[in-house]
Amino acid sequence: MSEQKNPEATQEVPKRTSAKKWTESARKVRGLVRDMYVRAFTEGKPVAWVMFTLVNELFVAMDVVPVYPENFAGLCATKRVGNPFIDRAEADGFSNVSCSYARIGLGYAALWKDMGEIPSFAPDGGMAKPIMMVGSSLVCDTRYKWFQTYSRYMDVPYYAFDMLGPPASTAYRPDVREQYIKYNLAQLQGLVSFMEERLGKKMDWDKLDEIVRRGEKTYVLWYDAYMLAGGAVPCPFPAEDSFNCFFPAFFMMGEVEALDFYQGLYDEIKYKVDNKMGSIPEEKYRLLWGGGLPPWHTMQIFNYVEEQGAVFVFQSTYLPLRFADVPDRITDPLERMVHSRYEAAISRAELDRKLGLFDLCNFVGLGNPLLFVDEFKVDGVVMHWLRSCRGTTIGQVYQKNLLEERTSIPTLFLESDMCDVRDYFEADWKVKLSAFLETLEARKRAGS
Amino acid sequence: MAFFAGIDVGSVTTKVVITRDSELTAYHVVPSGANYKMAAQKAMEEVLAKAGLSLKDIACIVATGYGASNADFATLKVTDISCCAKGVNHLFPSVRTVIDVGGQASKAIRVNEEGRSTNFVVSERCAAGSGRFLQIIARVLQIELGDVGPLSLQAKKPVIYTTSCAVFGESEAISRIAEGTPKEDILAGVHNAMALKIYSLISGVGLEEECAIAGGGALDVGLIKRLEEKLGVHLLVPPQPQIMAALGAALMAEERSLALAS
Amino acid sequence: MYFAGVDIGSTMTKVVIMDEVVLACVIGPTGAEHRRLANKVMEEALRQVNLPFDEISYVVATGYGRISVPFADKQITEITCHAKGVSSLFPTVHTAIDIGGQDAKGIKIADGRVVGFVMNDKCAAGTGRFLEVIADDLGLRLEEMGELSLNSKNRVEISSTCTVFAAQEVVSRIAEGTPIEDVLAGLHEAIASRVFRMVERLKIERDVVVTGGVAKNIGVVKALEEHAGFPVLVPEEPLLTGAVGAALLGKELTLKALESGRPIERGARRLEVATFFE
Amino acid sequence: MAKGLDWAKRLYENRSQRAKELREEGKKVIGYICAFPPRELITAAGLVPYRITGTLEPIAEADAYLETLMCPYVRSCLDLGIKKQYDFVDGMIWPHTCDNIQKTFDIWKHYVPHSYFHYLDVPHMPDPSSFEFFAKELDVLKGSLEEFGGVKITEECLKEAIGVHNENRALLRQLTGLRKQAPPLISATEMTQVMMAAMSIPVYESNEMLKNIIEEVSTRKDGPQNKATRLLIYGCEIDDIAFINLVEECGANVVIDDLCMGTRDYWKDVVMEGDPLKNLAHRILGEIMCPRTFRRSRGTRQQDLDNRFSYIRDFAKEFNVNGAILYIIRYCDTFEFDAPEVRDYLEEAGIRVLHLEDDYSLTSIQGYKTRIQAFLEMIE
Ligand SMILES: Nc1ncnc2c1ncn2[C@@H]1O[C@H](COP(=O)(O)OP(=O)(O)O)[C@@H](O)[C@H]1O
Ligand SMILES: Nc1ncnc2c1ncn2[C@@H]1O[C@H](COP(=O)(O)OP(=O)(O)O)[C@@H](O)[C@H]1O
Ligand code: SF4
Ligand code: SF4
Ligand code: SF4
Repeated sequence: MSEQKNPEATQEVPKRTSAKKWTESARKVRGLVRDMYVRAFTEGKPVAWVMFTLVNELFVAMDVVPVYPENFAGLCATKRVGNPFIDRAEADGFSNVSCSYARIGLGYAALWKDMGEIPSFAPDGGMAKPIMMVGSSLVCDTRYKWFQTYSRYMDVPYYAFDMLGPPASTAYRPDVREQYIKYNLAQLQGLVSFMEERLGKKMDWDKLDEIVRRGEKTYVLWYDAYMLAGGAVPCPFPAEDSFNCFFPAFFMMGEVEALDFYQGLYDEIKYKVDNKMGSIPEEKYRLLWGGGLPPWHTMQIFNYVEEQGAVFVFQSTYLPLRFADVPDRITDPLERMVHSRYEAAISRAELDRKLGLFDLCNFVGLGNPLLFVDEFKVDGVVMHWLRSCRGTTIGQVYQKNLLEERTSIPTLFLESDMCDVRDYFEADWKVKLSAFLETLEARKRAGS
Repeated sequence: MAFFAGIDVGSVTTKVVITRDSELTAYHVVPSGANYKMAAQKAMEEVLAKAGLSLKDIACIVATGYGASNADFATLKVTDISCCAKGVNHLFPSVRTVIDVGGQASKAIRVNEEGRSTNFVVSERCAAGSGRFLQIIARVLQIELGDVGPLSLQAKKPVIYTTSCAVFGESEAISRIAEGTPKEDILAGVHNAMALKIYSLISGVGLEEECAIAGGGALDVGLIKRLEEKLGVHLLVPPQPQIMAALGAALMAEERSLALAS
Repeated sequence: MYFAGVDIGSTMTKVVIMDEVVLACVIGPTGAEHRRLANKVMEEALRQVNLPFDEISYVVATGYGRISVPFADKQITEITCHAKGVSSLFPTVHTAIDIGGQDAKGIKIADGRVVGFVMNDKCAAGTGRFLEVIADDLGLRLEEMGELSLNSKNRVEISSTCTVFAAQEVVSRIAEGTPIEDVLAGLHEAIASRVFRMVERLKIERDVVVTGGVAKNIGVVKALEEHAGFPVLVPEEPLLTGAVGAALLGKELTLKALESGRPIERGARRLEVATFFE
Repeated sequence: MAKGLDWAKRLYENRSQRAKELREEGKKVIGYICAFPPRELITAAGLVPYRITGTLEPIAEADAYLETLMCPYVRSCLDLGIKKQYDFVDGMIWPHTCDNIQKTFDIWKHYVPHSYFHYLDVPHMPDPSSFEFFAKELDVLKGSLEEFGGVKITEECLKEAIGVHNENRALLRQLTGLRKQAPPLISATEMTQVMMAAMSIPVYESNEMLKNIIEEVSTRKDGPQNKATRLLIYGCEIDDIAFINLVEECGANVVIDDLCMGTRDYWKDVVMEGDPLKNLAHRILGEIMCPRTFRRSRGTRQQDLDNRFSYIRDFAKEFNVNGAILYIIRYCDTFEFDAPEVRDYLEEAGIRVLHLEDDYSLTSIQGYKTRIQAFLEMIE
């Protein structure tokens, strides 16, 4: 069935779409987000629209304010103001199954052009006009195609680059490593040249070096904080909070504030773990958010689950990268960036191999949930099928099949979209979640 | 000895079951109609009359189904997924997969030896794969629901629908009749279309050897045959498939009371 | 010379006979068993103008059931016919929205010609069938739904998209005591927003004309206007535009052929029962 | 043995027949998906390349392994794989063309047993570093094929294979040329059958068949059908005659295509001089005009669009078309993002466009009749 959009889903914002925030750190994120958009208007620095690709450090080093349309789309969804943008993009012929981040991003530019000014309902003042756009092929096809189409609405030079991930099955081989690192490095160099040309200034390599090394520290703290929280009983840091707290890692990497943020987060989690402080009073079921972006339009659904004694102790969508130490002999900061990202991919691939998944080429890290259900004492896995995101949806059934082959943990699929509220049906979600918790209850009793 | 009740307020029919010692005492089915509250009330009253009991003889009532919240006399609400698993397990302890074809949705449920659902999938929000489609077609063909199955079994050349929408499927059936297509071929076409939808649904939970079918759709032998063909397994059918969720609900009520008592 | 247009829709069969002006128009049901009896509607129209069938120079069939009409000379899709019909009535039209029983369409028109179109015929939500099903369940007449809904003060939201489930939702809403006008207003808005969003792909330009049976429903028309932000035009008899367009196209073809001295391409037409399947 | 178009038609109706025979004779068959894997290497290793496709029949088995919210074409391919329809294939080469193909590879590998699998990474960018990377990937593929085939692929035999495949492409272009006149000497339905047949037999046989067909078709006095309207079809995969046939039945001649199993696959040759792997890399990454490969442009929007789409406009001019149909498979992201641009670009050039987003199924295709007819009426 293809034509089942709910036509009359309202644009009215329900009383609350966001979830309650349990951690102090998560509460700070909203301010950081707002800052990103406001700075782009007020600081007078050049602005770039960027696809998240693990290269934020370059923008920090070049003194550019990066704005991430992906994040903006999520923000619009949280405020339930995304659909006018979506409608506008669809009116131009973009498919209703194209990434809703892209539809919001394109619709924003289109409405801006139509009206001659930024639509007043754009949250946080909207995205400031960029002088360049940067996209990449990392994660999914949308991420290099989408920006290519922006020229319909605005005349901004666009650069796309490859950041290829090695096949998990051969990633550990030295020749494969060399081939990938060489290519990814060349691609990053291409990006730097483009930025230099656009900005009319040279990269300050020493400054970049400092930023990259700060970033490395930040990645470690991010990883440690998340992993510490995942294993803790009771859960001190539920998934709805970690869906917030990836923001600095994705969109502010290299900045001092990001480092401080994760230090703060780590300390807070450590304190809560040490004092056995859980986010809900009685933790009956521990859930894993096993795949798919969250429903930005209705994050309070997490609270619905919590009211019934269940908590999402971890989400494996925005998984922190495990950065192995980059050897000191590598002094070129670009090279350091490429190396650390390659190592992170390898460490996920190694984990897959450890779980006996030798053959995987493209699902690097597919084994993660298998590991998490074990290490984080998870009772059930919930995954989210997104109508408009192939990137994080393909593979969920495969993952479920693997879970079934190797564990007895049940899986629930929920369906909607990360932004398009027309694809979300609250009553369905509630019934499915309740039935799932009943299932878990049954298994508990059967087991005991 | 106390009695227990389960009430399943479905989108098409409301079913009540009274049990005692995990044995069926009485059951009753009424159409849900437009007013679920009234239907729930009526079903309850009538089943009590049938059993010669009054409400205060019932120790605990569990409500389930699409309109469960309308049974305000119930002690507890449980989803129809868990209840259906429970009910089927009671009759067929060895069954591990349950297909439920109701009025509004089709479901596939995995059941463990305890009668608990361990996994499930529910069909999309489109009437094309639900029992409602059958009802609609039966109405336009002017045949009783009960005759749908037997008639469909006689089909020689099932039609292939050019639309998957239940509403347009209805119009298409009308034109087919006008063209002189035999009713059985139209029905078999509908059954084929539904079986395909349900089949892909089951793929989502995986099919285990022992498989049962419940819900009103299980009253339809035509659908069962097409499904069996597609799935390549034999389907177990309870004598009253429609009341499985209500039965499960009653059993849950018992269980619940026992747990409280101990 | 006389020309006829036959529009066999999913719900209604419409026949128009004209020479310089429209001489006769008959609207009969397509639905249920009447489906194949399009010839009866034709005969009725002939009776009105008192002409034998052979006097008709050219017959164009259009609509959902155009495919096997044994008494037509040519089949032309309802999109082209609607555009023709609409622009003959409203020369200023640029966008036509047609909501019939089985589909909803948007047509972009320039100088009386189709320059683009969109169409939905996969799902009954957002078509006239949606309203028919609901009217049937509520025991209302289609004619009264529009007016009734205008009294609504507090439009409800229909949460089901599917026609079948929406119908059920509506029935239980009413059983709960929600005023019927509020429910109807919600339904009309549901159709309007669905259709409007689809037609927007064409970049809606004024003037906008709404046709098809659903254009008779003032509630849907008002809801469409709300979306558009300006008034739309509705023909006096919105059901007939397709048939009028068909007749006009037949006339054009004939005149062109006569002018150039070419023979008129004709079907071997017989005034008998039409079939629906090829 | 059937000849010419009949030969193609029979193969189209029973695509795997020849591959199965060859396998009986002890040959090994390598399945590949999409236009990106270099068939030249497969041929050079003494193996038989066979293009994997789907079917317009309803998908059932694959739903237990793949989400229903993704490209129905790949889902259908996997469905056939799970149903053991590709049992005669010994090995598989899957390229990284789109997310759907890339990710399905692992699932295929897990659930469909073949004795050989190779994943070919393909960069998305057209930079010198990308070509270098890709040539290296091709080298890795060469090594793995050598191992599987138990042969050494010398430069000489690779060049020979390239030559034969170039000839294959040249023949296809020659045949396509016969569609230029009015009426076209070969119908699009026939052409689709030829394409599908050509991709299911060894290239030597394919060449023989094509020569045969060209001979047959050139002697035709008139095309099989003469329609007023000449159309171009642009899109992703069309591997069945159903859609093309419907368009032709509605009263148009489809005279040229830009499809993955059409001209996109054979319009450009591999250069013969120099390093064959580099040349292969250059053809695949540089010359196959697929939206999945990024095309850099530092110029104006117009230059960018020309760079990406002018070849389609040129086809339209050269083959004298009156309109174009964009046939886009739903959930195919790369094509979905380009579609509005292609539409506007062609409209701008005076070519009317019908944009269809399809579910890749027989039922959905049949539903387009009114749309196609209305489109033809619109451009007449
Ligand atoms: N006698 C019958 N023969 C065949 N099918 C029937 C019969 N009675 C009901 N059904 C089917 O059962 C469906 C209702 O199933 P039910 O389980 O009662 O649904 P719900 O729980 O949603 O009310 C109807 O839509 C119809 O298709
Ligand atoms: N008098 C009326 N008032 C309101 N709606 C009407 C009226 N008559 C018909 N309709 C609506 O119009 C639809 C039929 O429109 P029509 O254009 O004739 O469709 P088709 O061309 O498919 O037969 C019906 O489904 C119904 O919803
Ligand atoms: S991963 Fe999903 S949400 Fe992100 S850009 Fe790709 S398609 Fe869009
Ligand atoms: S296609 Fe038909 S049955 Fe399905 S949602 Fe639409 S109206 Fe309902
Ligand atoms: S149709 Fe598109 S998404 Fe599907 S396999 Fe082809 S390129 Fe990939």
